[in-house]
Amino acid sequence: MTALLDRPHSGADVALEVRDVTKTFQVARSASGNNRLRALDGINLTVGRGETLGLVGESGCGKSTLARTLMLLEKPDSGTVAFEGQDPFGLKGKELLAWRRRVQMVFQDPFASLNARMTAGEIISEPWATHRSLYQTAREREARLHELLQLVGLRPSDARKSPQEFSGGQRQRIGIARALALNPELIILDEPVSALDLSVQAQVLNLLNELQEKLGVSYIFISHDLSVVRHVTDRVAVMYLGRIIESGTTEDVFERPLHPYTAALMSASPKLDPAARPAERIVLRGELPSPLDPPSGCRFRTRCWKAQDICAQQAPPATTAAQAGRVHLGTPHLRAAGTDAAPVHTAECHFPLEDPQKAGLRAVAAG
Amino acid sequence: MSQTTQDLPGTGPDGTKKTPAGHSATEPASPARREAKSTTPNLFRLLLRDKFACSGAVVLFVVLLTAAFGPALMGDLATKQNLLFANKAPFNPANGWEYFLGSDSLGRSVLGRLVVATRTTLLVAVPAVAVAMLIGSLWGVWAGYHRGWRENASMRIADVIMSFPSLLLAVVVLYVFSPSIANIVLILALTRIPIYLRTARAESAELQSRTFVDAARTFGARPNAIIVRHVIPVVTPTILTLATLEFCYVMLAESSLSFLGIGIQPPDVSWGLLVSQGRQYLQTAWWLSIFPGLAIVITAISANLLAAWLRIATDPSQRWRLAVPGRKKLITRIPAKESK
Amino acid sequence: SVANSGAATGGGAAAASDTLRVVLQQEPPTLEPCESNLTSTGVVDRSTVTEPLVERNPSTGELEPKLATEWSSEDNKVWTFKLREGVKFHDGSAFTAEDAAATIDRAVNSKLGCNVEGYVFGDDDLGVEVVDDTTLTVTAKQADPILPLRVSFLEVVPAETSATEKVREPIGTGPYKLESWDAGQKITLARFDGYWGEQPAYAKAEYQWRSEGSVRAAMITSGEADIATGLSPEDNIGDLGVPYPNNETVAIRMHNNKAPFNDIRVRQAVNYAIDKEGIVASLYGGRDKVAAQLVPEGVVGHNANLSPWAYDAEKAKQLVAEAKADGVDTGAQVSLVVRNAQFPKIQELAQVIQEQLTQAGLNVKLKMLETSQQLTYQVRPFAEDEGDIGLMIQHGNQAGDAAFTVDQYMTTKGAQSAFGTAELDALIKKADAATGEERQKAFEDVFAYQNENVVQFAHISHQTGMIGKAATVDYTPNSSTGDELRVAEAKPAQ
Amino acid sequence: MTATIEGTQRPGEPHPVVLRVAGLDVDIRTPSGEVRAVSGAGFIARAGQTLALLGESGCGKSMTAKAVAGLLDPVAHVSGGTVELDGKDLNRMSAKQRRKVAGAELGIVFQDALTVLNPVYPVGVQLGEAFRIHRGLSAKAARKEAIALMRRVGIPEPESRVDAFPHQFSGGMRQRILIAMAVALSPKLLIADEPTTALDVTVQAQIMDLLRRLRQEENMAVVLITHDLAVVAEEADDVSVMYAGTVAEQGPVEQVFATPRHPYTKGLLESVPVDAERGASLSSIPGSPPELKHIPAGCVYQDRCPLARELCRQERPVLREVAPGQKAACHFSELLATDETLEEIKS
Amino acid sequence: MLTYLRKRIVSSALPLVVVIVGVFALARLTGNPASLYLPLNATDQMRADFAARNGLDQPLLVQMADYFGGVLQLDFGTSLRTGESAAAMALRAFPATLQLAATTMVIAIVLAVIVGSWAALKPNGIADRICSFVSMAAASIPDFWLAIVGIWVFAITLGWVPTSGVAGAAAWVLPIGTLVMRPFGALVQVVRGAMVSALAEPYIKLARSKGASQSRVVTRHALRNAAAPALTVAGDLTVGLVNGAVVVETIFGWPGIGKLMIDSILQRDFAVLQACVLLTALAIFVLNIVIDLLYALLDPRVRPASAASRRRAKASRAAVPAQSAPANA
Ligand SMILES: Nc1ncnc2c1ncn2[C@@H]1O[C@H](COP(=O)(O)OP(=O)(O)OP(=O)(O)O)[C@@H](O)[C@H]1O
Ligand SMILES: Nc1ncnc2c1ncn2[C@@H]1O[C@H](COP(=O)(O)OP(=O)(O)OP(=O)(O)O)[C@@H](O)[C@H]1O
Ligand SMILES: [Mg+2]
Ligand SMILES: [Mg+2]
Repeated sequence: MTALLDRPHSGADVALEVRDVTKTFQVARSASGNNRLRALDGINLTVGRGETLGLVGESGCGKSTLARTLMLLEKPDSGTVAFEGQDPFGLKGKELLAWRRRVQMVFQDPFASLNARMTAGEIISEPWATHRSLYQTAREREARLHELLQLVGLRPSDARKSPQEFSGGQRQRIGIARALALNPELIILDEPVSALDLSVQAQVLNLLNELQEKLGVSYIFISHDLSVVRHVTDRVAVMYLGRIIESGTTEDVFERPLHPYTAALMSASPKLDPAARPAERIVLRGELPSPLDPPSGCRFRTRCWKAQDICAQQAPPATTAAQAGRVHLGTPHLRAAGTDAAPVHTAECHFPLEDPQKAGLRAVAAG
Repeated sequence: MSQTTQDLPGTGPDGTKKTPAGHSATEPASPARREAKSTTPNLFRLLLRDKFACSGAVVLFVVLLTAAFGPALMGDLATKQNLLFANKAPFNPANGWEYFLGSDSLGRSVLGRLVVATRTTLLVAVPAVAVAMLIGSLWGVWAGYHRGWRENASMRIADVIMSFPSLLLAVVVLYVFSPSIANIVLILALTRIPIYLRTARAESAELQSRTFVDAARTFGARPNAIIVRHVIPVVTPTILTLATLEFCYVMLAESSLSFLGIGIQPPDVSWGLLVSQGRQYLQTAWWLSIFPGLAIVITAISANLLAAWLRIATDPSQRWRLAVPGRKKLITRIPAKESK
Repeated sequence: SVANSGAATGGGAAAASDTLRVVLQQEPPTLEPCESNLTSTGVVDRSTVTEPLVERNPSTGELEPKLATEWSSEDNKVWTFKLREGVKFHDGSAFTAEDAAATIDRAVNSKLGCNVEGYVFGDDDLGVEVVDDTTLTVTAKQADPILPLRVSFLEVVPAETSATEKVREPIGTGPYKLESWDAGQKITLARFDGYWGEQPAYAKAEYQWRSEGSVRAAMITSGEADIATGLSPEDNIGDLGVPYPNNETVAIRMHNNKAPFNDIRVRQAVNYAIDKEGIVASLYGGRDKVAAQLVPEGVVGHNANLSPWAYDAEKAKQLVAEAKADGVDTGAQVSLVVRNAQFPKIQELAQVIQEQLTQAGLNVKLKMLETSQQLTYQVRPFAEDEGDIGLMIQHGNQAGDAAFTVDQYMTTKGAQSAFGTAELDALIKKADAATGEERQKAFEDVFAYQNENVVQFAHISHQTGMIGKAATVDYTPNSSTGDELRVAEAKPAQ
Repeated sequence: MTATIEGTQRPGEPHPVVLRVAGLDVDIRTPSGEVRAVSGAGFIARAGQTLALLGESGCGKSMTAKAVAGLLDPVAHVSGGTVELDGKDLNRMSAKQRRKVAGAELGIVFQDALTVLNPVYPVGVQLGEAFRIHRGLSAKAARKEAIALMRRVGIPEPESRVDAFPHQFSGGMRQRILIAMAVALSPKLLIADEPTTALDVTVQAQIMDLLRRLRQEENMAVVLITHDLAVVAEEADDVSVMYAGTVAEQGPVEQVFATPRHPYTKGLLESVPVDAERGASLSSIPGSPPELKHIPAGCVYQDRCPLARELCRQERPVLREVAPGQKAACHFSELLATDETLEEIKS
Repeated sequence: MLTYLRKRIVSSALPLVVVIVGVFALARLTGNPASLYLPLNATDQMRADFAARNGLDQPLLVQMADYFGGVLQLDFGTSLRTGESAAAMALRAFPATLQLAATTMVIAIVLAVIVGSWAALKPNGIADRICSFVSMAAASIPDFWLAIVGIWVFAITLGWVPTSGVAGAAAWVLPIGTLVMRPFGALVQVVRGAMVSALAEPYIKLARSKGASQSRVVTRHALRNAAAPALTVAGDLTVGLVNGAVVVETIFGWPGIGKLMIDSILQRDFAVLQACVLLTALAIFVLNIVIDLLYALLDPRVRPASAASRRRAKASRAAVPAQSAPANA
């Protein structure tokens, strides 16, 4: 099986590289007698420095598992992870601690990820209890705490409050402040805004954006809210049943999806603006198949309207947009930045979709 | 960009037109508001509000004082025998205050003995509970946090202790060592460890899968640090509640050992021993066993009342129960007006 | 039985009158006849299920014929027993001299480890010879004037009884035979139709056991039992309690290998310091008798002339002070070793004595122990303690002869004797060999001597036992009731 | 209360009023005293139409829903107002009468689909329970009904899955089961509290589809609670925007979204990330809602409102008709009837 | 489930052996039984004979090997005290204890469920306070005292029941009445706690939304979910009873294993003690497995392998730490 090509918009500055990572869980035996759940199945990812990579996909497709694996909370069965050339799974002691400092995570659930019995200040300064060398004196820590609170839009007096006294959005900010406490270079954000309502969501997204601009942090941004993903990410990877089935620049993926699943996803996303709503919505039939017994060949074939016999027999190869007969358009602002090594738009599908614009042209021509 | 920082201090949304109320939503401005700001209400105040828990606390406090100072004040009274003044009934002012609760079969003051016994009882029950609690819960927390073989081995050890006859242990300790308070404490502590071990393990195993523990792991915090910071504070209220039930159990176990003749031995005296000794006079001198029995029951109920309260008071999702309905309304009643 | 207790709970008096229901303190471990000197076994066995050749009358102290009709000896060494004819065992077989001989061999000469062997007989074996079916001779190694008395402890079993294993359910010749034993619940005896003597009044005897005195008493008051043993005054039995002198004597046995008891004045002081009258009056309701020696009246050798030590706290203090002045470390700790629950109110008694000895200027520590531990202090080799030892003993002379007391408690090497003197040993030896009046006199001297010159003991009291007895039963307890409850003597009240 | 809604019956109209809530107050007990979580809320829901309750997290949407259904936690209680279902005031009913209504005339889908099902009973038993309670069916008959229901909400192979336990279903399936349970007896009113928040878009689309179908088939009135503006825009006929326990604005969806007349609604609409603005900073409403303990006198939105004046600090605005069919609780709603953003209006 | 059972049995067998070895060794620490079984003035020869006859002259390890050799052939030794087979004595006493324990627990559980649920309906209300008082008092009265007062009042004064013994149903009343107090008291607390949290669970509201009546909500929906913690505590309490209700058995002359065990301990009757402990440990072992099975029966989610995912689900929804798991005794 050919690996899905994936590289950041600027080939030189690779922060994180994930190759063929597979993770299985032992679970209760299913009807078919299988008890190994493949949550991740050969994941390939690259994140560039200062880049935001979006990760979207149906619930249960393995997004959080990937995030947890990258944070060393789960041990992959196979595959490699390299952050700035270093394999964290081989690290020990001091080196591991140093690595931990550089990669941090904001958890999916702002309620569960904060200990209700600690104050906000304690939560945010907790990492320093482990990384003692970072700020030696209590005064330094105090100063940094205030700085962090300010950075995420809380006030110094909030440090004494406990999580229950904050609204969901404020809690999420505490989580972000905690992740920032160690000045990391990569932050994995697992659905950082899904628990938040619109106005708070806007606050958090703005904050993230600002931090990236100021500090050059890289993000992996996991979400199922497509409008948000579209808003914040540079590139997007679409996951389905433990595999990345499509990846490319945000604009490519959103505007010109190659994979039918991506197209369905885009089409299902509700739109505020009636004009933006697709005339005909693709509603997928059926549920996500059980990851314990994934379909043979293409995983999506059970719900795909384009499926044919070959889909059941062969796993689809990775297809680039060019191979699919697409004109590569690239992203305007990247072109402006003068990079020529533009990221590749690929998908795993036997029958990649046509370019909607071309299809539109053809329709016009036919009409 | 300016949008992002709008609610940072100093860059209020209304720029120049900064009014106290508009200053912020989170920072209360008026003094009255500031006072109410602390949303984790003072525990002591909450305690005063619950009449039952409060009286429980008072009783326990009195018991503690008695244990601390009683023996010094009434030690002699408790041992002074007077065979001619045996088994005098209580509540007879003619006998003097020393014999207000009557006298025992050797003419000693029941009051004095009860007071002196308080210390022994607490010296047995408190350390036994404390030792079992500390060992059992730390062990359980550790086992539950690490899971795997450590958990399994610990649970099997708990099984062993649970199915071991504690009476044999009592006899062994009494035989190999000597009957002393310390040894009784040892037996009672040892045999009660599994109770805490199991409870702490279950909670800890549940906690270690929580996201905030994962978060701590991502900073590289060591397991012991996580246990201290995240697991123990959450497990503590449950363990404390359990400990009060155990406190009652231990007092009873001690009295059962006395009954079987392998517990506290005279001339030491504990409530349990007093009940046990007094039982043969039940028909002739009821006060000998009733008063110490009452002491046990009242202390146990008090400890339980306090524990029940503590459990609620330390649980953010239950704390509202301590509010007396309709006591105080924090509802702003402003007549709405239609305006143009 | 169910019917009985059912009826009993209803009325109380309407107990079925053909069954005598007895409630004991504990279940007999076995009914092995060769262990019937153990109270818990003997109380059921002796003279009820099994019978000895000779039996001592607890009231008169005289030996009376049982399975032997006559006995005699020329030299106190070889004793000839004439056996009763027409006696049948419960299994129908006839009782012969073979059985009697086998019984003695089994209990005294075997490796069975019978309790009577050590208790009643010394280390030496007995020669046994069957002369004919009804004649038996027993030969002692040395002259033994009380051999028939010793033989009265041997309950006769058939010759076929195993000599290598103890039996739980014996076959005897007694008026009752074992009908059933619901282990843990009750033992039922049934009248033995083939009994050689007078048929007992009750067709059945049923034994249960409860360790709490108040429960045993309650069973009498509620009509669930007819006789309850081992009661104490606090058990609230009221009029149904029948007291009786029970041969038990309570005393403190002092060791003399350490200070302060190594000084006789201190041991005397202990005797003065204990207010025996007070104890008897307030703790034991005045029923016990203040003791001056280890055996009560009625035991051969009891010295009626000895009077108890007076209670004189001043004198006690003074004696201690004197000893102290002479360099005796009277402040050294003394352990007052007491067996838990050995007899009613032992805890109270121990605390009173501790208090009174403390008043006299001694440093007494109370040590309440369970049986097995206490035995390490009671029997040689004695357990060592951090200080000197005063052991509370309760001694019962079931045999009615002082020899059984003094050999154990007063000789220099006696199993339960802390110390002795050569003179006393000599006196004892002489008394053991004596007979008749002379024997009585010799033991009297022994007791007098110990009180004056040895002072190993501080005697407290001769105890009184109490049984509970339903009004429907006619039974009079005697000094041996606690050890052998002869249910055959009980009759329904008129 | 003046803040009631007339909700006049338009004769001959196919959408009669099913639910009429007026002046609803809900108080919560806290250790420091009672606070008001919902204050004078009022709205109406019509048969065959969807009313959306919109508002940010913690503004009292679920509380209102539970108060209407009579299922408040013991910590909270209704302290005023009327809830009329088909003309009958639910708050005046005895507990027994209310139980008759519950399930049969009023169905509710709770917010947390993942935990709300009883973990120890098969879904079939739970689905059939309403039939057993209200129709007295036998266990067997109820099971049949459960299978039919499962089929109706699109659960494949209902015969084999009827005996499965909740944990054996995915989130989307559980949500469907909950909806099935709520509509089992074809109630007149269905309250759906954030039925899709936990789900991804493809499943969300399926669920919305299902709700729409059920509403049309049964001519049910649906109260849809959500904080997703896009969902409201797509699914609802009318919308009630809530803020800090009060209704800030209400009216037909298109009208409200096109011309919001309350600064809060306007602020919300402005903070939606719109595709075109990628990478740029989003507009957001600064600050956070007032704590329930410290609800200010005057307008509840004053602390965050760019338009707040002295009047707003002293008088609480009532909900009033600001345009035909559209109501808002703002002293200055007239200022908002323009295309400018709030920032522009303010300056 | 079967694999799980098998694993559980294997992993619990070792503790069983440890218990027996421990009892074996500890019992021998309590001194030589000879002085209890031989006359006080027994000679050294008699003592040596006694030791040889009972194998007490061997080194401890040899004794232990002998013992386990015997156990493998189902020979558990003979009692020093009665000369009977130790196994027979233990087996005879055990049913009496089991009957007592089972009846007591059934009554305690039924009562506690009723009282505890009632108290949980209005936490901190009057009923709750009364229940908490009553249950705590019940749990803290010394049992022997209660037993003696019970005899005094009900057997002697009122004459309703026999004082003691095992004859007839009426004889069960007092021992069970005495024994039931502590489990009842402890269980009320647990059931109440579990019911309070179960009644606060969202599925209760779901049931109410279907129009379920209060009694249906309590009995059908809350109780079964509240059962698990109560089951744990009930298990621990049963273990206590199985290990012998010594005091009650002693007072009421109940021929159970507790009395047998304490007698064997005090009488240094090692073989019987070991047989008793083996039996009770075995029973406790079975009890634990039964409880595990009951968990699975009560809660379909409890399958060994799915435990992990359940925890995840629970953790992810908990906004506040789940403090509801009530304490036990
Ligand atoms: N510890 C675990 N044990 C067993 N299965 C697990 C475990 N963790 C995750 N899984 C399974 O792995 C799959 C992927 O789960 P994951 O949480 O990564 O999904 P997700 O994409 O993050 O979903 P969501 O959008 O709901 O957060 C799921 O089927 C889940 O049930
Ligand atoms: N048990 C409770 N104790 C105290 N306050 C509560 C409790 N339940 C709810 N509240 C408060 O009541 C207010 C309204 O809550 P409600 O659940 O109705 O909000 P919501 O609008 O449904 O929010 P969400 O969108 O997050 O579901 C909130 O401020 C909340 O903090
Ligand atoms: Mg996830
Ligand atoms: Mg809600």
